[in-house]
Amino acid sequence: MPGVFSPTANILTKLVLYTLLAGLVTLVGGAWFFPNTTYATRVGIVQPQPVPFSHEHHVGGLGLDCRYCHTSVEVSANAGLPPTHTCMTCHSQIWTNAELLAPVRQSLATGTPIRWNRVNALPDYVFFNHSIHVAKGVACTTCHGPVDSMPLTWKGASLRMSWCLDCHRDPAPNLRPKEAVFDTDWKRTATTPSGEQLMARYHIHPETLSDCSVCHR
Amino acid sequence: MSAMPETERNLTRVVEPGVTAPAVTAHVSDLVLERRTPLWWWVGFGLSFGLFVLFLVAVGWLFIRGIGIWGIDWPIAWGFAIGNYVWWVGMASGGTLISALFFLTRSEWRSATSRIAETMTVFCVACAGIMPVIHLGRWWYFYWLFPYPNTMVLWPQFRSPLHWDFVAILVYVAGSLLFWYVGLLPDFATLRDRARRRWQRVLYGLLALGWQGSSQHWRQFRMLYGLFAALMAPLVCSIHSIVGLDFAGGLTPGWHETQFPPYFVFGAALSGFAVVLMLVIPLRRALELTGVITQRHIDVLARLMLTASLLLSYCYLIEIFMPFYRGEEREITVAMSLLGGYYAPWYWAKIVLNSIVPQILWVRSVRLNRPLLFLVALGVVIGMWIERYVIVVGSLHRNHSESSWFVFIPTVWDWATLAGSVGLFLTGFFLALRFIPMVSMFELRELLRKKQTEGGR
Amino acid sequence: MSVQRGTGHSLRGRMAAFDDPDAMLDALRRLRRAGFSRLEVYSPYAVEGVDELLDRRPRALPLIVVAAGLLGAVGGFFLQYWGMVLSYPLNIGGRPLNSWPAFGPSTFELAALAILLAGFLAFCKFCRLPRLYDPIFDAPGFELASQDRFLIWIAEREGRDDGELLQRLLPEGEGVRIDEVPA
Amino acid sequence: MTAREELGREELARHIEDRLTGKSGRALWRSLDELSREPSVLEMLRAEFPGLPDLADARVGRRRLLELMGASFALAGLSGCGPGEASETAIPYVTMPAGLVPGVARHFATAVTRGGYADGVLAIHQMGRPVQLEGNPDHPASLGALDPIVQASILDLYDPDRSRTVLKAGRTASTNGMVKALVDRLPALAALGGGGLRLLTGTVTSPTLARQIGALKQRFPAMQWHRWEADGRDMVRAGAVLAYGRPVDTVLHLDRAKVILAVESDFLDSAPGHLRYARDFARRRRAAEDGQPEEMSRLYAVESSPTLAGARADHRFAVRPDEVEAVVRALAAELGAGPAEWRQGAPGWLAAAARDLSANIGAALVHAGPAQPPAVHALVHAINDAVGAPGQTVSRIEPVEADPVDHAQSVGGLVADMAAGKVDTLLILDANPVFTAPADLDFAGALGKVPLSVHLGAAVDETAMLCTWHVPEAHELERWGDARAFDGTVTIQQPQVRPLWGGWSPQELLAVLDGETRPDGYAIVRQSWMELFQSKGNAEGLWAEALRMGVVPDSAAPPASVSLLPGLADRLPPAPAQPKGTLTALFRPDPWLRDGRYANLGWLQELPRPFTTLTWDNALLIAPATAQRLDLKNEDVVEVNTANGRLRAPVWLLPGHAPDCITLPFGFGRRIVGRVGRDVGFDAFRLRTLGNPWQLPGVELRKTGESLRLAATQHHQMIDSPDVVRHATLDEFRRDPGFAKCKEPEQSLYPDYEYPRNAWGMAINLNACIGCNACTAACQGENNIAVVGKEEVLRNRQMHWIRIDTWYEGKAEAPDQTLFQPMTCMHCENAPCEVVCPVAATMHDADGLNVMVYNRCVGTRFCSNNCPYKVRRFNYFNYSGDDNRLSMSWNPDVSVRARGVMEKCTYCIQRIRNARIIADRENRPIRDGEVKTACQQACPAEAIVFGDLNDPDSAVSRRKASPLDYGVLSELNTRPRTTYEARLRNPNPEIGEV
Repeated sequence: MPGVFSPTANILTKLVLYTLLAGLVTLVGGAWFFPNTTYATRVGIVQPQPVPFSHEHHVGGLGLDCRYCHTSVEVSANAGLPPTHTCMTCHSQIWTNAELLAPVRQSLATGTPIRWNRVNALPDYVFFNHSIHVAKGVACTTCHGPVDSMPLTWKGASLRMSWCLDCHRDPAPNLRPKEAVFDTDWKRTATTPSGEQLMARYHIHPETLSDCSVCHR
Repeated sequence: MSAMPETERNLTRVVEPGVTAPAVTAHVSDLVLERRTPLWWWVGFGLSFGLFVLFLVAVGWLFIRGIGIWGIDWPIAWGFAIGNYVWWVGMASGGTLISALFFLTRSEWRSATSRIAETMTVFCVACAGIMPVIHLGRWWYFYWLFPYPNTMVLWPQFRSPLHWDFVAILVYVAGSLLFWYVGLLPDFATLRDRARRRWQRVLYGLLALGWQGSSQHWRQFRMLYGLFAALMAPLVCSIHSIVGLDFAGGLTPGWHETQFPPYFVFGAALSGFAVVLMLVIPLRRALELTGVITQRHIDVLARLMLTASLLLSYCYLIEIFMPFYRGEEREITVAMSLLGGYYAPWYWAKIVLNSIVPQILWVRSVRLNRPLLFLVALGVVIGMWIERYVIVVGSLHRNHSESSWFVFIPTVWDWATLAGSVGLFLTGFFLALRFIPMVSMFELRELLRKKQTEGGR
Repeated sequence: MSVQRGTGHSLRGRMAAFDDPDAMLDALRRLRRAGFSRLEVYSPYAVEGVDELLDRRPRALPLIVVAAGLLGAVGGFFLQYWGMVLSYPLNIGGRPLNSWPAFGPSTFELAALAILLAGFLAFCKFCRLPRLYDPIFDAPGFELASQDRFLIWIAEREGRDDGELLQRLLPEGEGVRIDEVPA
Repeated sequence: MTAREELGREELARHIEDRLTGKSGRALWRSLDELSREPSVLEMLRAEFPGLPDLADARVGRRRLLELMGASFALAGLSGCGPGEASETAIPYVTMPAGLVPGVARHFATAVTRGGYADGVLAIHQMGRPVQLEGNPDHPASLGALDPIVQASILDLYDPDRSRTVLKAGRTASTNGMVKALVDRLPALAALGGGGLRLLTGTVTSPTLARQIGALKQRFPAMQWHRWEADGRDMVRAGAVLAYGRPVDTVLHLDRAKVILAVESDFLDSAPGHLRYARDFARRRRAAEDGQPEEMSRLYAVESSPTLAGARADHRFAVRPDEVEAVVRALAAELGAGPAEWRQGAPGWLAAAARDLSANIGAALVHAGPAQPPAVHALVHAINDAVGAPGQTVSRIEPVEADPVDHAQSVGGLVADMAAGKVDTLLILDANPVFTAPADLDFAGALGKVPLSVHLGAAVDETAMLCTWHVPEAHELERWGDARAFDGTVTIQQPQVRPLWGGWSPQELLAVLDGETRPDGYAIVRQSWMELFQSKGNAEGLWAEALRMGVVPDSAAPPASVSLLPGLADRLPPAPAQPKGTLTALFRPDPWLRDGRYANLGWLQELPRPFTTLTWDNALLIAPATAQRLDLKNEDVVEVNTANGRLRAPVWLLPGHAPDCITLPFGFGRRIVGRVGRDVGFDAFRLRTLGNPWQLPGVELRKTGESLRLAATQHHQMIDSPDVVRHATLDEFRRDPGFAKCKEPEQSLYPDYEYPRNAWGMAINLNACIGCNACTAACQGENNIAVVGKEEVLRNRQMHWIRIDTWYEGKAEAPDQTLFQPMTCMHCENAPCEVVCPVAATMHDADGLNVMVYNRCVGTRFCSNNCPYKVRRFNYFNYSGDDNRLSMSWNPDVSVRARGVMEKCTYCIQRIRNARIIADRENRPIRDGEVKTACQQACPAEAIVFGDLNDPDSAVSRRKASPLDYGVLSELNTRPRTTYEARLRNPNPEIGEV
């Protein structure tokens, strides 16, 4: 009685085994790398907005301070989104008839807020506080990226827990004098205090910063 | 080989006279390959499958609603599921102990029963493995117990006895499956070579992986099987020790006992032997294996059960003795509540079923009385479930915080999950009966050869 | 039949089948004495003495398994050490970061896992499994090797016709049957 | 309206509810906004609130709502979606409200009333809406603390079952129609001088309301103002009248009292000012550990039904109701305030107690509860006079209640007139007499004879359904108003949020009788006060200051100079006698539901009642010995047979209850109520009559053979091991100050962790704790703790993070002592829970907190099993999601826990973190007292102190330095951060242990 399988069975077996192995490797590798892709993190991906607001123009060009619109960033967990009113302080004077700004005017006229599409978002169980970061010399651009050169806003960082922890464990490289946190053009110079000096000056203790309770409660 | 000879009263023979290797091979493989599926199988499978469906319903509802459908409460946050888990994993030990431990001791009686026992182990472990997962409040995150790199940079908490347990059950599942499968390879080859239907040849051909039975194969096989056996024996002890540590690692009075690791090993062995006995007694008739699974086998299993029962009884004694010896007030409270409290009926039931009733096995005629033996084993299996139930629930209900003292009242879903898990086991086992040779044919050939040479001398 | 069913090595030779392991061992001994070296035995169970006669000793598997066990233990411990001490040190219940006694059980289990997996893989490797097709399966009567027959395969020796020699060494009627293995 | 419209509306309503309720986290605020722009919803809003000034105003309302909600979206703008999602929107304000900083909590002072009396509160606003109430430290009745009922009023505000629309004969109707109906009636009423016009209210302390009614009386001289407060103080008032000839209020000064005798007194439970009393009392009780044991007060209690004061008493005497008066008479006689023959048959301890009182002239006081008959109150006044209490430990003030009358007489008269057809127009303001009025009056029957009845109520209740019109009442947190506290201090109530469902204030509805069709509550209240303020100068400034402070300065009631009328002994009504062989039923308000008005508040339904720990049910309370005599056990259902009728009630054995009497708590058994309060308990009002409002003799019980499962939260209350809750007498303490200390394991295999920055810890003083459950309620509100319902409590799955363990020492029939012990997470340094978690969902942080990370929890529950204190709670079901409370009522600073997650006390980590961030921003350490946990904040007795153990001067460190300090179960080497100060008793050495 001849054997059950023909010689191709061996090739098939190998094929199946190697495919399974390759699939496994791909899966594991994919699971490893996928979270770091921009597709997953949305870093650098522009969100469509009802009004094509350009930070590049307002911040980079006109030199508006971040706090002009994001008023509560120094005192609150939330940086705050500008009310329509804030837009209209200028745009009742300039570009008063621009087609682009129609939704803003409409918002003021009808009292309906503008609905922006969110760019930076955290899950519900993460409690982030802007004010403390700003107070300790973490600049806007450190997390939000080069906002002054964003014609339309995109996400500046992955906002992953691992990304948060990188800085919470070793804040020094990301610190700057807190006078400069809103300066989008800031560059480290020879006279700039080092990150370690800033940590001492601002009483930053990384050994307490990776506690779960810092962000979760 | 339907007329397998049998000598009812002989307790020394592991093989009845007149049984030959070819006959065993033919009979065992014909059971799988040729026999028409008997009626008892359909009936048994049907009932089992019904219970299995019950399991699916219970677990489905559990997944939809949450574990609140069970009776667990505060302070008794563990209930049936953990008890069931310990119970199943305990019974699973039977197969491993018989296959691995008694392989190492070269016990002759092991050969004919090892396959039944191992198959039982595999499905018991499956039932056991499911329990801790479904008992999680958020079972869909069970994979967080795996140490894998993640964007949260988080790891499991390796100090937790539960994590030890998780690792242990994982390894035990892998070990039981591999041990079982490796042992099946030569038999699958036999089936492949004996099968006449194409699907059978393909199926068993695939399962046999191309086993040739060459001396090279046999050499590696014996080496690996020996190694596995040498590993599985401590592994089975380790898993039950770790299960014991699940409790002993806690502060809860009644759990915080240094004797728990061996206690759980003995308990596991007792239930393991009992369930093997429960399977062997009917199966040797149903599968007409009386020639190779003899009264000797049953006697040995009964003696093992008695031994394990004695070991466990010692632990029971210590369990009550230690609190009073140490004078620890809260431990005494638990002990007293076991002896005379809300769970006392359960406690005494376990004592009767696990410690007292098995003592009749001292009597030879009882060991020869298979129906009675079956009942004793059934009692032990039930008693062992009760033991775990009492450990889990009885201790928690008299914990350190008197103001939280409360009782556990199981719901219909608790019972459904328990009954359903029996269905899961039986469904798997019945399917195995149909597709897997229930006696290790190559081992019997070896055994018969050994008997032959011994007889020849 | 000269067409091989596609594997690299040739199995051309003869297959001697025995009903009895002792006869097979006997024959094997004779064959060895007669100078046959390329021999293989196929049997329904491991027959004591064959390995000695074929002069084979398994050594690699235990070594691999021991190495795997050590590796599993060290790797397992390090995994726990990494997670609890190096990667994300947390104060868990006031216990030290390196709670090595608590890492013990998992270390043992992971070593066992490594042994299990490495052992099985090495076994497959040494047995060249899975190997669903092998020309030997086509050998006449080979299917009985997994049941109750004991086979000795005797490789055809280059440029020699051993037919007669074999007939002498393994006389039929002693429960021996000799078949040509083609290819 | 056609049936189809009705259906459509129901569907819409369901749609809205689906969208708004059951949502958790931030998603739900977004829904509200989305809803507010759906045309169908707008349409419905318009239909629902036809009374809104006009459609444009409706839009203004919507915009205002949006503005309030908008802040929450700003928060959402910074957080929100996970990876790969971009569907969420961020919605800013159109115009930012002045002073609002999104994400920063703001506090606004106002007051919430209970039985008419104000408790000053601070409403904590998050994102433009109030999310929590705390006591106003500047308010004399609160001093920063709050009781559970007032705390729960925030839940009341967001109760989705509140009345949302005007009803006419129980069917939706327009506000305009209601206003028109009233206004149209005015000329006819005016013609009669107000004859036939009747007003029914509860206890009114609001000066504005009093002013309005006064003005109305001038316009309608024949109008009558009736009062009915089911849980009222008629007896107290009558007692004062009996003693002094006119009503006066009594204010206690427990801080000055060395010896106190409480006659079933509610001064710790619910009396107006009880929060302040608790603080004063507790300070005196903590004297010993502050090194002044001689300052510790001594409390005697004589009572039939247990009270918190009784539980805290050094000598507690459970006596039958008829004996109470005898005891008080005998006491009066001992102290020379009554004839000597009253001494006959007095118990032996009485003379000793009397000697104690008279030895402390000027530092003694006696207080009787509102259920005691007028004679007892009058005698208590006489005794207080005799022990020199006036001006020292008690002060008499002019009544706080506006125009005090006897409520029973008042409502009796009203019903008689109604039945006689003399009532033409009846306004019922914030009262539910159909449910609460004495059963023998048949208020409902009489109401049918009133041609025009208008009911103003926060919910559709029994009265609303029987009145011609029902008007939704604006919540106290939604409206302008004013109210007075126990000492008369006025708080001007300012709205914290626009009325969620429209709604009228009583002031506004009354103004309709002045012919105003669009009354403005703000103007009405302001008018009351501007006159006064103008007389003091800078009126606007004073107005603003009064609002900011939450009290109107110098508004306390003036002292009343009264003296005992002679011949009291002769004027006393005869003492009651108990018929032999029968029981006396005592009617007492449920401690949380009071007269039933809070029946729809899940927090209160599930808050364990003191002593019984019962939730979701009332029960017939009975002494164990009496129950044994009657062969009754817990949960037996009995039939209560009285001369006034019968009802069926489950039995609960209450240690310390007086024999031969039963307590029937009322406030349960509401028939028309929201979803939470439906089918809960039995209605004891059905047996309560005008003549016997508090006790009814001649009651018989008959076993029915049935039983009803009752959801208690503590099933084992007898102390078995004395370790957990430690106590001693003052003398024992003097002999051995360290009696509470126990040997703790000192050696450890492991090196210690160090907590260099802060080491948070808590000290709970058992000498201060009065067992009032305020901490439990505060924690529930602060930490978004779910309500689970009776079925789940029956399975012991309640979620409270802090519980009050109640212990009885001695015999169950007559416990020697009742001890309360708040139990919450001990934040053990060697936490057993943490080690067993396989996913590190619970661990220590750098400050030594035992932290729980909900989003990491997989739900093995091993931590709970391994917690020796059993303070961890598990979400067996999706409790938060199943809760129908409005989503915006959750505290946005705290995660709402999902199904399958363990939770527990976090020491209010959100408050610690907030303080940490503020301190870090300012580069300074957190100051002592800067972080107050919610339980600490609410505790009226200052029993709970929280702070930094690293700071030796912190309040908590000083507490822990007390020799009384001990750790519960610390022999397990858990090293709890929460420790307790052992309880001391100060018994009178002349009185042997009873």
